[in-house]
Amino acid sequence: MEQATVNETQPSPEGGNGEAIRLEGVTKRFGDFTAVDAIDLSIPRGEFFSLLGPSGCGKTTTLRMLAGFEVPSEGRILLEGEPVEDVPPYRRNVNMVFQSYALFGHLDVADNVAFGLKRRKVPKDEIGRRVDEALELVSLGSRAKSRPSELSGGQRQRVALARALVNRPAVLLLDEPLGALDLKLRRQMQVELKQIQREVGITFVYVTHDQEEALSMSDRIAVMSDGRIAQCGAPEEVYEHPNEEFVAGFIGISNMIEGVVEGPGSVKIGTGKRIQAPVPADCDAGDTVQLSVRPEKIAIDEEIEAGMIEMTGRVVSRIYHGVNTQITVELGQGAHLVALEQATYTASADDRWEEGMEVRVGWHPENCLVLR
Amino acid sequence: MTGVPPTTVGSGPLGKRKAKAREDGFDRPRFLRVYSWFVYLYLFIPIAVVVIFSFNSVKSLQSFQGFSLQWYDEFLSDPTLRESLFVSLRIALITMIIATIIGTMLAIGLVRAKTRWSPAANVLMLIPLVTPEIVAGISALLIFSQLGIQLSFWTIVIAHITFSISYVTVVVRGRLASMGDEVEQAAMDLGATRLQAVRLVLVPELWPAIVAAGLLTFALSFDDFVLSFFTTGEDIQPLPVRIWSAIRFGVSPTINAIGTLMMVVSLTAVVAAVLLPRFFGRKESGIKVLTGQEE
Amino acid sequence: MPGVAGDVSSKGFWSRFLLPGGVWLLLLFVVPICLVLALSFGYTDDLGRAVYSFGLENYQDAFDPLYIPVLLRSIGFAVATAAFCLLLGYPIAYYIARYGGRRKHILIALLVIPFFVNYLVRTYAWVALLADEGLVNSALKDLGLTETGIQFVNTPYAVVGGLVYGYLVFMILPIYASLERMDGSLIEAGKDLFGTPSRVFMHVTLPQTKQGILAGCVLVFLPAVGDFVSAQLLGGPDTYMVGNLIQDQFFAASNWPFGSALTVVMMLFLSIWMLGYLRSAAREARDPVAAGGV
Amino acid sequence: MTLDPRLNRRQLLRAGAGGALGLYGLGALNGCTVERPIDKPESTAAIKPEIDGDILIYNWAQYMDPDIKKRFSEKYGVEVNEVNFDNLEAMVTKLRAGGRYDIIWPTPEYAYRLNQEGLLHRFNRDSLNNAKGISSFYDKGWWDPDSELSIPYTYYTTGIAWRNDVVSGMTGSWNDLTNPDGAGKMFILDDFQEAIGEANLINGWDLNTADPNELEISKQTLLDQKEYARGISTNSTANLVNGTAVIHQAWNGDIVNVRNQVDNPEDFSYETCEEGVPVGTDLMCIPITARAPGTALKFIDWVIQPDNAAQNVMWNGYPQPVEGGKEAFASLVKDEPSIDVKLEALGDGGMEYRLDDPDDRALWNQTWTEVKAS
Repeated sequence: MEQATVNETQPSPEGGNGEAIRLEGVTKRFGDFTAVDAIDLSIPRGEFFSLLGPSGCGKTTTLRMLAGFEVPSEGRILLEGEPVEDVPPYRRNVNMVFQSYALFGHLDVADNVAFGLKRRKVPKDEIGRRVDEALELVSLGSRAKSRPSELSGGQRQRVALARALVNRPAVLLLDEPLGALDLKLRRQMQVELKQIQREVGITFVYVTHDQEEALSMSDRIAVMSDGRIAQCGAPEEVYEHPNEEFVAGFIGISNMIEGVVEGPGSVKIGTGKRIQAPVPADCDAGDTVQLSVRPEKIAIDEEIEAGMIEMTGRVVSRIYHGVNTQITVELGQGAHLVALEQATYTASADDRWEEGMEVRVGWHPENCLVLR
Repeated sequence: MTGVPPTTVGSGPLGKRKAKAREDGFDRPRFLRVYSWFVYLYLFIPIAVVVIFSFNSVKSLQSFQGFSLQWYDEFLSDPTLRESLFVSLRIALITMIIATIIGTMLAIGLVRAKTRWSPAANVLMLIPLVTPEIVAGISALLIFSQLGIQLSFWTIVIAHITFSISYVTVVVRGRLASMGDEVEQAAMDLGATRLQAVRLVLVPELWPAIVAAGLLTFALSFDDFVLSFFTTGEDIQPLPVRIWSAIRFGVSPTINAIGTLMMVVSLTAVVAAVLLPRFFGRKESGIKVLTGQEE
Repeated sequence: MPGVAGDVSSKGFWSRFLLPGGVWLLLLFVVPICLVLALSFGYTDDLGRAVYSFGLENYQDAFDPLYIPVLLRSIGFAVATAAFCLLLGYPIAYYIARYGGRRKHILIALLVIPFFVNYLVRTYAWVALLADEGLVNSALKDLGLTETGIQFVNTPYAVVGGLVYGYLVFMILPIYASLERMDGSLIEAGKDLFGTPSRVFMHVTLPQTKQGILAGCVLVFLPAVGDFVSAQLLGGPDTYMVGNLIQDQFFAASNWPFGSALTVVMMLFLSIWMLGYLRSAAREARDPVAAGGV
Repeated sequence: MTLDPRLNRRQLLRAGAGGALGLYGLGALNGCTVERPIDKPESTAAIKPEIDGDILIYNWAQYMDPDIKKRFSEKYGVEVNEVNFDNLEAMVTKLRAGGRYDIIWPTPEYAYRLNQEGLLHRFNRDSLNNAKGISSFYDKGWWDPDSELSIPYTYYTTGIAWRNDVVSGMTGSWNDLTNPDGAGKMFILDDFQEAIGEANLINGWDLNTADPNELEISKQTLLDQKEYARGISTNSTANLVNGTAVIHQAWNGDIVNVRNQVDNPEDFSYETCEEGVPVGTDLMCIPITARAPGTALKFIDWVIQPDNAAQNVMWNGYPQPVEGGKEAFASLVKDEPSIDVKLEALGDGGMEYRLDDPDDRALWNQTWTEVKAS
């Protein structure tokens, strides 16, 4: 929690002009179960903000509280500086893109998009103009008269987006909007979504459990776990400097090696080897810690450079991914390391190591994180 | 049924149809098809008898002597029988409208409201479906007598509505449960109040199920005998009650004409239940709604 | 929690939808059934009018050795009806679900159509067909299969036949729905696991459609127990069912309190099945057909 | 899913709680009758045949030629609507439940009961144009000592109908019901009075005996007959026509209808029995709750007008004890005289069902229920 609040004070990379959303000690309980546990959060205007976490971590509940579908048990929600806990969803200047899209099957695409404007009693000709604009924005101008059931998954997703954006909300909430799409379409939509967000400049709050999606699209990410925010920061920061084991483990594959702090800058791991590592100041000798090294930071055999920490082990498996190969090395006594070896212009990633081979592995000390 | 990959079929005569599975044991399309044909035959022979003999030129159910419309003529020229037909239609229509409204609301409440009483309401709603009709008829007769309400057209309607609400609720609830609540939330998110969300989105989304449930109710009410029998009073009796009185003391082929006409009315309702949703631009058919297997 | 007018999940708003139906069913279904219960302790006065009271005489009469066989007979007929419906209905539901292809909906509609011909008229048509000098016997005689004709009507078989005909659709639809929901690949997987089709059927298909079968059986059994039309029109001297007994008490013998007591006894017999059904229906709340929708 | 998937006992109990509360309230009902008393008009003056509105008649099904109603409507410009009952007790039930009918068709016994309850209008027969044609048998009957409550509609005997091409050795006794030729193809009327009455006659009791010992023996007689029976049914016409029955306890009007419907009418015989011939009458009465008693009386007069009576007899096959009706029936049955009813020959008080005491009636009903249920 502490780290999260500290991170809040950092300016957004996009340099927003004020605060779109502020959560203060927001808690949501369902009976005995606490879904969201006293979170604080501040999201500047124009930011693409992601709530990332496994299912059940409270990210969707948080989003629903922003939309007004749930009332916080405690705490305050400020939207553009105004408290909105008591404001019903239909009077909040936020719009949501639902995971299921929740399109209205009895209306055609244009009427779906016009729904919000009609509720707000926008003049008829303006509705027409804005609907056309919104459909152009999501490249669906030609499908205005189609029924949602006649559209593909990706197209439905765009209609849902247009339907929300056409109202020019202060904040757009997206609840795993790409979850139902296949991988290729998903990648494509990620790019488009990001592009659209830049174009319209609206604050996006994006809920996802897909770390890759969050990393590639967001300006900032809040990683949630068990109803609290574990870490909040820019993608690079969260990826490169996870502040706890959960974050390191959840974002990307991470090697975790258990060890005991021997003294400043030195950790003894299970195999008995002492390793040089950036032990945080607040760790004392004797503390149990996890050493985290990203697979792509691990070098094997001839790739090892001077200054690396070196160990030996045996290749136990080799999984070919095309662009790279995932190699698992057993260091002994059940400690495993996963390394990703890129294919290069000279060699395929696959043919350099065989299972059972003795290899050396190594990494630069600064690529190793010590997590409690 | 999906996921049954086409495999080769041994026998040739199945040619016309795309047979999709191996023929062996119980799971043998040809055996099943013959069996099914017999069941269909069993179901339709009495219907055929009713229809054919309604055109018989003599008063016999044993031999068909020639084509004639005299039984229809006799039915239509008897003003009280004709009136009975209209009474049956009116009862069915009013039952359909009121039961559909109440039943749909109940379905919405059961799925959306989470109060202490919803499990109780849930049980309450299901009981009429498993109560023999004679019990419902008797209890309706008792309550009307007790309240000093004269048995009439309206007592029949009330009894029919009581029984029909559950059918509507079950059909609509199935559709509603498969829909999830995100659609109304989306409507509210877009600025619709709760009532607007119900009126502008929820009801239109449920419309095929509502239409199907309503027409089903219409057909059930139109054909109902037991409830009408117990609750009919001084007003003109609905047709099935007239049929019962007639059947117990010898019968004239007019019954066949009446039966045929009633079938036409009920079938119209059912066919409408199947086809109407298409006019609302839905892909799912009413049959799918009725048998509860859309999406 | 703050009282929030706009909370979408607010109980008050949706609860209001429960009100009309709940009140209606309470006042016009539950209260009347309580009246039946109350009257079952009553008696008939000198003018033949039913009077509420607190006597157990009607129950003593209802449990008279004379009436127990009537109740058992009704249950026997109803069980036989459910069994025949299952026997007739399962294969056809299976056929349509698995091999119906694009004609599925037409085939199902064809099954439902006879159900929409008035029950009385349908039953009466059976009388005409099966009478000693009816169409079926004439045909049999013409074919030389029988000399004197076969007595179909006024037998227990005819009553059960009429009931089967009346309620078959209630069996087919839930079974069809459960087969429809079943993943066809399970059968393929079953073929790998169990080999013979009959074993696949026993181990895969049947368990998967258990809910549908149960729902169908209950939905046929319950109305069949209370039926009085089939026994009246197709029955003989020894097919008197509890429905006839009750109906006679109300409209022929004018003994409403005794009729009410018989109704209560019948409902008690049926309540086990009803409760079982309600439990499974609540479990299958998402599935309208298993819950009784046609 | 928003629905609680489990239905536990507590929820069921809660569902039942409302019912339990209601039950508690029902304790207050103790001693109340189910039906509310009917609002009876103050005036009990005799009514007059004059058009005073549309009428609703409450009749047996298919018992009156629709053409007679239609021509009445056309002539007087009022509607004649009809509803049907399928037994008299049901009619009384509906009447007590407040049903407002203008004409009903009770038997003398029911007319007597209804009059005891004060439920029938009085009228003067002399005010009718066609009352003089009524058979003298219906003057001052026991049920209507001043001939001011009822007009007879039809009369009929109860006897045995049989197929003379199948059954031989009929003796003219009620014991013919157990003629071995008809075993398994015999029907008893589904009417507690006709059935018990026939058994009483066989045993030599009074037709209307209410002696429990005698009824017990009659019950045994009926149970013995049941061994021969194919069914218990009032649908004698159809049962005989479609060959299901070869011996049928029947009303004489039904045999007329049978003979009209078959190709071989000469094969169908009818006999009345030496132990006693129950004679029934369906009367026309005007309930006190009638909305248009004047029109009702006018319509009754219309029904017994000779030409209409004749037409109606030809239509429903039952004799009417009025001028025109008697002659028409005689012509219908001229080749089977046993079907005709000689009212005058029956003498005073003939064989009529009459159970005045409700307890006797209940005993008969109980006996019949036991016969059917065994």
